[in-house]
Amino acid sequence: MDERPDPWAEDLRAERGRILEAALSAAGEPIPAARLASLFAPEPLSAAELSAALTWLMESCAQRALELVEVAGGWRLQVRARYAPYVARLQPERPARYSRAVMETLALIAYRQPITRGEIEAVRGVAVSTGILRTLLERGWIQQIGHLERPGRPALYGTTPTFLADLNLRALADLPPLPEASENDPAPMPPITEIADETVPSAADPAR
Amino acid sequence: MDERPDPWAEDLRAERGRILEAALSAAGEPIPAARLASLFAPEPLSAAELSAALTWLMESCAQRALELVEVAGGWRLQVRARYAPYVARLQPERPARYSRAVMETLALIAYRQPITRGEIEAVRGVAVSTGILRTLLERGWIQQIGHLERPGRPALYGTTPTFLADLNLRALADLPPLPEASENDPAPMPPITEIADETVPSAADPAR
Amino acid sequence: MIESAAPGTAVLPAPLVHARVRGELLTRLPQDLYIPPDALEVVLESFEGPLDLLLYLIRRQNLDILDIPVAEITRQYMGYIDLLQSLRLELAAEYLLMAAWLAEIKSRLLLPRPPVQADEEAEDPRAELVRRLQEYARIRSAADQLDALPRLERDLFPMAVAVPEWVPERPPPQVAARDLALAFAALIQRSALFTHHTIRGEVLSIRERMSAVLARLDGAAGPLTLDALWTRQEGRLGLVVTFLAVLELIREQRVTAHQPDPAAPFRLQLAGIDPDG
Repeated sequence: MDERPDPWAEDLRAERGRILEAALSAAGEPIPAARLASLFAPEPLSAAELSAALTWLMESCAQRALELVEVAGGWRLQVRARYAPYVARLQPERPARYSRAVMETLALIAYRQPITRGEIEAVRGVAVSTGILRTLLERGWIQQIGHLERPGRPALYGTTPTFLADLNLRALADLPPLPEASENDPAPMPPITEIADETVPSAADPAR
Repeated sequence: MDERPDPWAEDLRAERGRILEAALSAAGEPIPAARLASLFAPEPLSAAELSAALTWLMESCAQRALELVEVAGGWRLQVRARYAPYVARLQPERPARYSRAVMETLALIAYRQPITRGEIEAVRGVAVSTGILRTLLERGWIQQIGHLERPGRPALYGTTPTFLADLNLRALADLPPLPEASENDPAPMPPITEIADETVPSAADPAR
Repeated sequence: MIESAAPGTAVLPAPLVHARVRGELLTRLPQDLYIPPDALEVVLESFEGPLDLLLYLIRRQNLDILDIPVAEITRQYMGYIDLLQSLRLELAAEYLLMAAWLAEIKSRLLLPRPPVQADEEAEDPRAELVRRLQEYARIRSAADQLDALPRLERDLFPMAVAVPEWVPERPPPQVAARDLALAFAALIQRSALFTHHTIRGEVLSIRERMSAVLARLDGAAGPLTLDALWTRQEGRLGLVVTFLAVLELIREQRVTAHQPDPAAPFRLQLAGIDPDG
């Protein structure tokens, strides 16, 4: 047989490829091969013709940011993984907000460090979930800075230099001063030596 | 100056074009040029660089079923009209068809905005049902753009950028010109012409 | 959609000053006005009101909007209205208003006209109707034009390609130092309600230094002396703060101090670590 490509057949293949491209571009989800073939009503494409058209489309994607892949539900045109970060940039999600629990925990660690989980719980009156601490640890804002020599050896938490940098502070001393003691707490500033007088309910210290 | 294309510059332009392609392919809606430029953080593209990258993308669409168009709200990558029927075949639902009442109301709002419901009714000679306005509001094609300082403070309606983008237009000035008053009447103008001229109030100028 | 009459066959306009029904036009009117009642309902639904109906009546006879044979059009219009009223009363109000208007125009055209001054334009009673019909006709065509424009989701389809491994770059929450102070203040207020535990403001530098010392000791290969925990640039205050912090830590049993021999400086390390290990 003649091996030269038939220009008419080549045009036909390209046009079919473009039709597949149009359908896959707008679909946004995988399309089964049978459905793609049936686009060419009234005469659906044969398996070989569909395959040839898909190959054309795949090749035409070579220099593009898109790729044609076969996934569970059929064929899908998708952005190459390499370009996904740019797409992500397009839709900056609204910055999340930390829950009150996270903010209070962070405030306690910032102002009262080093502090154990049990101490945080004693002040907040509720258990501190592991998720809260993990959130702050993963953010790089708090760190374990040792253990308390008590039964269970609870971890002590403090803030990190990252925390200071992210909050635009040079030192912890730059944190805003706490409000004056409220009427509930008319006691004057205690001398430093009283710090340790705090009741640290060791029983409340779950070993994390 | 050297006229030979710089291969490195050409690669850069193509890569930028692909980044735009990725973003526009996934967005499904027009993206303003400034937003496209800002994808290239931390150094956004200059206007000239963006234009070069968009041109690359436009050229790369030449052999494809897609086209890059500029509409109200920015740039959009879309299926060429020629291939739209194939996409429509994939869609299980027929697109909404709008009644003449809806289209006439839309035409009045498009060409005569800002316009009140009462003014629409005066031209059409019938009451404008709430359903008609709701249809257009929900499609995102019209919006309230204020109130007329008259008793009852009737709402003023205008079209939205979405309306223009959905009709492949960049600005109101791209709307087809309002048909001539006597388009169906090839007869020479009788003495009533002066009155006919009044039917073209300056408010009809869509170039606003 | 009502088919408009093909243009190009409009009658020649007659001088408008003739305030009479022109018989020659009447003879050319088609006689197919009667529509069976069941069909009427369907037909009426195609009309967008009295102007639309009038426009239809005018166009299907290739008449010029500018030269309406009011008497004949009114007669036809009334024919529709009669049928309309018998079927769909609630629709009738606007149609009736138009009927009254047409009747008024007709009667004014039939009245003898006062002689016209030479420099005065004769006002045609149809002028306002013509103006409104033209206005409506324009908007109708504009609506058709709009409908013919390519439209998203009907003729245009935007790209909506999937993005794999979609990892949204979610910016982490922003926290200002003030937020922390507020959170702490709120905590103080709240804690007063449920606990005997008292929270007080403290001198930060000591607490901060305690953290720093612990971190330092934690990272150190072995025990450290007090000298290693402060720098000269911090001055005496720095030394005092460091010293107080170490005392605090020792008291809280978070740090142990160990003196290998009486003259040697204290060696500090985290509590729980074997000093000899």
